[in-house]
Amino acid sequence: MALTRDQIAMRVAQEIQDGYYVNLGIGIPTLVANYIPEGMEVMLQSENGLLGMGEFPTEETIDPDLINAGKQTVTAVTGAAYFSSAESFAMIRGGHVDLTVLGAFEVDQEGSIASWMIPGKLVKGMGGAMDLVAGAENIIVTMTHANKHGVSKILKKCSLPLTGANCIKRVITELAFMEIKDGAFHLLERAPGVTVEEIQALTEADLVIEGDIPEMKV
Amino acid sequence: MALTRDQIAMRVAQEIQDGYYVNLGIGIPTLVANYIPEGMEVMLQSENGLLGMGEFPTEETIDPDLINAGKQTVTAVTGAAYFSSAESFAMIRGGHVDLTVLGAFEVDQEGSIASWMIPGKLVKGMGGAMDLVAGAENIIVTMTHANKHGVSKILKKCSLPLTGANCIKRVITELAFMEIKDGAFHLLERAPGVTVEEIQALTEADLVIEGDIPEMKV
Amino acid sequence: MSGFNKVVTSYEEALAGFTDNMTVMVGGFGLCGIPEGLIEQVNKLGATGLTAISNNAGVDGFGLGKWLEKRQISTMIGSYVGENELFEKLLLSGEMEVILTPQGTLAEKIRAGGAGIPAFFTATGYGTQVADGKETREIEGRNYVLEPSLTADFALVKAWKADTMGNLIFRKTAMNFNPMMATAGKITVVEVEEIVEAGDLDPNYIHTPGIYVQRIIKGSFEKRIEQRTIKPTNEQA
Amino acid sequence: MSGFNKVVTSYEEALAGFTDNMTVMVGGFGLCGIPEGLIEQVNKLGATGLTAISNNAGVDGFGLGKWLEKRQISTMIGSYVGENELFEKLLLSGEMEVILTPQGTLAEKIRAGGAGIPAFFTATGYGTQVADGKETREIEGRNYVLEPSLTADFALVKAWKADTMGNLIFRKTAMNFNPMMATAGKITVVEVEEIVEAGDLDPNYIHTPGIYVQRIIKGSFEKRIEQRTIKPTNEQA
Repeated sequence: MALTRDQIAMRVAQEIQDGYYVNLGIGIPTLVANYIPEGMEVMLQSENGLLGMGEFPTEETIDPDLINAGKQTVTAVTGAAYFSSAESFAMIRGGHVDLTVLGAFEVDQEGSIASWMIPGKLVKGMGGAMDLVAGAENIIVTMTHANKHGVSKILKKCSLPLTGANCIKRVITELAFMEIKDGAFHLLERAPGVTVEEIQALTEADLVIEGDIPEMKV
Repeated sequence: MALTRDQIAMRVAQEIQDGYYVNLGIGIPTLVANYIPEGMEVMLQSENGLLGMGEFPTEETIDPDLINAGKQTVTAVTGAAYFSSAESFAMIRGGHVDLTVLGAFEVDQEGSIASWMIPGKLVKGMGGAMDLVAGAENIIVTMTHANKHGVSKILKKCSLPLTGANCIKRVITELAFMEIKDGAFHLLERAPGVTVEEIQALTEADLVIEGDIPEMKV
Repeated sequence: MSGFNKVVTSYEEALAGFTDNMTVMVGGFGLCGIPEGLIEQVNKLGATGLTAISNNAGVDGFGLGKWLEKRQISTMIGSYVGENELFEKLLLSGEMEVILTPQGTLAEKIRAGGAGIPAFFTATGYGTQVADGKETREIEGRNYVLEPSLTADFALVKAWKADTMGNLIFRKTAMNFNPMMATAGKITVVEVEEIVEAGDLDPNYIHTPGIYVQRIIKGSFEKRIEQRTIKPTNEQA
Repeated sequence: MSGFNKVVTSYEEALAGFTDNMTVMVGGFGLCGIPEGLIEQVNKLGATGLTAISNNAGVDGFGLGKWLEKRQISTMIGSYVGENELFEKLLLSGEMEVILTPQGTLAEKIRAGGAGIPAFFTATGYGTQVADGKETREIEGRNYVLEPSLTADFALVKAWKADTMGNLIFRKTAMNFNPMMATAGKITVVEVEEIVEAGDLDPNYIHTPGIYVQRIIKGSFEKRIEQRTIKPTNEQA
C-alpha cells in the first residue's frame, strides 16, 4: 500500500544520523522532525537565520522576532544560534548542512529537480530552494510518484523550469525509495505491499531494478 | 624650510573632518592622531579588526588580545567595535573608510604607488596596504620628496613594484602638498620658506604650477 | 548632527534626499524585522519609479504591500514575493518588473555590494532560468554562474538597538537581511526599538559597526505575525 | 563523542588524521589569537610538506616560527611574513614557496572558501604583481582581479569560549582571521580558553555557529606580546 505523508517522513527520518545538521523544507519534509529516532540529536537549520529550531511556541512564549523559513512562529533549542541571511546561506552554499529534505514537482534521471514554478500559474519565487539544492551534498526529495491523473513525475527529463540541475541523488515517494546514478533511477526499496510492476508503471524515467527489491520498514 | 615629520602630520590633520572614519598607516601617518583639531571627533580604524582605536594602554590595562595593525598593544575608545578581518576589509574595500593616510617609497603622476617591496631586499609582504589603496576614495600619501641622495621619489612612472595603480590623488611631502590629476602633479601648497623652484628641482614628474602657490599653515 | 551622533528625530529627516527612481533596499524576511516606520514614510512621500530590493514584498496593506498599492515600485528584486494578490496583478499587467533571485544569492549580492566585491561565482541557479544571459564557468569540475553585486541609494534597515554612533545589534531572526543591507546603502537609515548611549553596547558583540550607518531613528513597531503557529497545550488538547 | 558534543581532551585526538602534505589554516594576526597548543602539536607530530595559510608566520621560536625551524612548511600563503629571520633564509634558499596575498583578499578568499563561493573579483592588487597570471576584467569602468577561494584540510582556530556544541565567541582583536578559517576547514579544530555548557552562550551573540566546528579542546595560552607599547604615566614622565 502507498505510504501516507507521515510514513514518507518516517522513512526519511531513518536516513538521519546522530549529530546531523538538517534543513527541512515545507510540507512532508517538515514532518520528518516528528520521527527523529529516540536518543538521536539533530539540529534543524532554518535559512532565515536560525540553527537549532525548536517546536512551536505557546501563547506565552510567542515572539514575532522568532520565525522559521515558512514564516511560522517557532522557538529555539538549547545551543541555538541566530545569524544573518548571508551567514545562513554561507552554511548552505558551503556544504556545511549534513542533510536537506525538500519537496518537488518533478525529478529526472539526470538528477535535475523542478520545484518552484509552474508556468501560467502565479510565480511566487524560488526563496532558498535553489541555494539548498546547489549547496547540499546530501539531499532527499520527498514527492508523490505521479499526479492525480496517473502521470509520472519521475521523469527522463523535467518539463518544468528547473530549481537545480544534476544535484539530486535520492528520492522517496509514496511508492518507492530510489537512487539516481549513471543517468537512471535505481529502485532501492518499495512501499510495503507495492509491487515492482506498480512502481515501474508509474515511472516514466529509466528505472533500474536489480535483484530482489526489499520492502521499506516504516 | 622643510617640514618635520610632525609638521607633515599636522598638515594632513587639517584635511580631516568632524565625524571621519580614518585608517592611519605606520610611520608619519600614525602621528596624525596627535594633531586632530580640538572638538573634532574621529574614529580610527585598525584593519586587524577594530573601529575606535584609542591610545596606548597602561601597565595595568595592557591586554594581549587588543592590538593594532602594527601589532602594538592599544586600547579602544567609547563606542568602539571589534570584528573579523573579513568584516574589516569589507569596510575598507567597500569604500566605507573616509580617509586613508599611508606612506610610500614612490608615487607617480598616474596616481600609482609603490610602498611594499624593494627588490633585492627582504620582502616582508604587503599586509593590508594593497586593499587600503584599492578601497579608499580619499587617500593621502605622506613621504619624503626625494631620497637622501637627492633623487626624486615623485616620478613620471614608479620604478618599484606597485602597491596600487591609478589610485592616489593627494601627496604631502616635507616640501609640498600636491594633487594628482590629468596625468600630472599639481602643486597646491609649499612648505613655509620653500620656493617653487626648490620643489621643481626635486620633482622628476610633470609638475603643474598655476598662479601663486600659497605656503602651508602648520 | 555633529561628530558621530547619527540620531534624527523625524521621519522627514530620516529620509531627506529620497527621490523618485531611486534604488532602495528594505530589510526583513516576510514581515519579521522590517523597518515599519521608514516604509510608511516612503509611502507618504509618494516617490515612484523605485527599484526595491527586498527578500519579500510584504502583504496586502502592510510592509511593501503599501508601496504596491500606490504603484511606487517599477522594479522588484526579491526571492519570494508571494502572499500578495496585488503583486500578481502588477506582475501580470506588466506594471512592475520582477527580478527573482535565489535567496542566498540575493544575500550574497548585497553583502558583496557593501564589501566592494563587484561580482562572484556561485553554483546556485546553474542550469536554471536564473542563469539565463549570465556568464557561466566550470571551476574544478563544477559549474557556476557569475553574479554581480547590488548596492542602493538608500538602505532601510531595522535593528533592535543602536547606540548614538550607529553601532547596531539585531534580535533573533529579525536580523535576516538587515546587516548586509546596512553595508550596501549609500545612505543607510536604521529604525530601531531603542537608542542607547555610545559605550552601552558591548564592543565585542556589535553586529553592525557604526561606520556603515548614516542615520538612526527610534520607531515604534506593530510586528505583525504572518503565520501565527502555537503548540497545542494540554488544556487546549 | 555523541550527538553534538565536540569536546576532545587530548591534542592527539584534536589533530587525529593530520598528515604530511596537508593544507592547514592557522588563525591569528601576528601572535594575537593564535591556537598555541594546536601549533605546538603539529610541531610535535612533525608533519612536513604542509601548505600553511596564515596571515603571518609567527616569530623565531614561537607560533609558526616553530614549523619553520622544523622545515614543516613547503608553501606559505600569507600577507605579512616579516619579523622572522629564519623565514628569510628559507625563502631565499628556495626551501619554502611563499605566496604573498593582500590581507583583505586573503580574508575574503577564506570566507569565500567556507561559503561555497569558488572565486570573486576584487580591485585589490590590480596592476600589481599580485595580478600576474590572473584574469582581470573591467566592470563599470573599474579594473578587477579574479581571485579563487581557499579551503583547507584542517583549520586550526583560537576562540575565547566555546560551548560543547561548538558555538564560538572570540575576544577583542584576537578574533581576526579565526571566524573565516573556522568555516573553511574540512576539519575545524578550535582551541579555547574556556568550554561552557550548551545554552551558556547567548544565541544572539554567537560569532561562529557550531555547524562549522568539528573538535574543541581547552588550551592554556602564553599570549606573547610582539610590540609591548605603554602610555607614559605621570609617574614615569
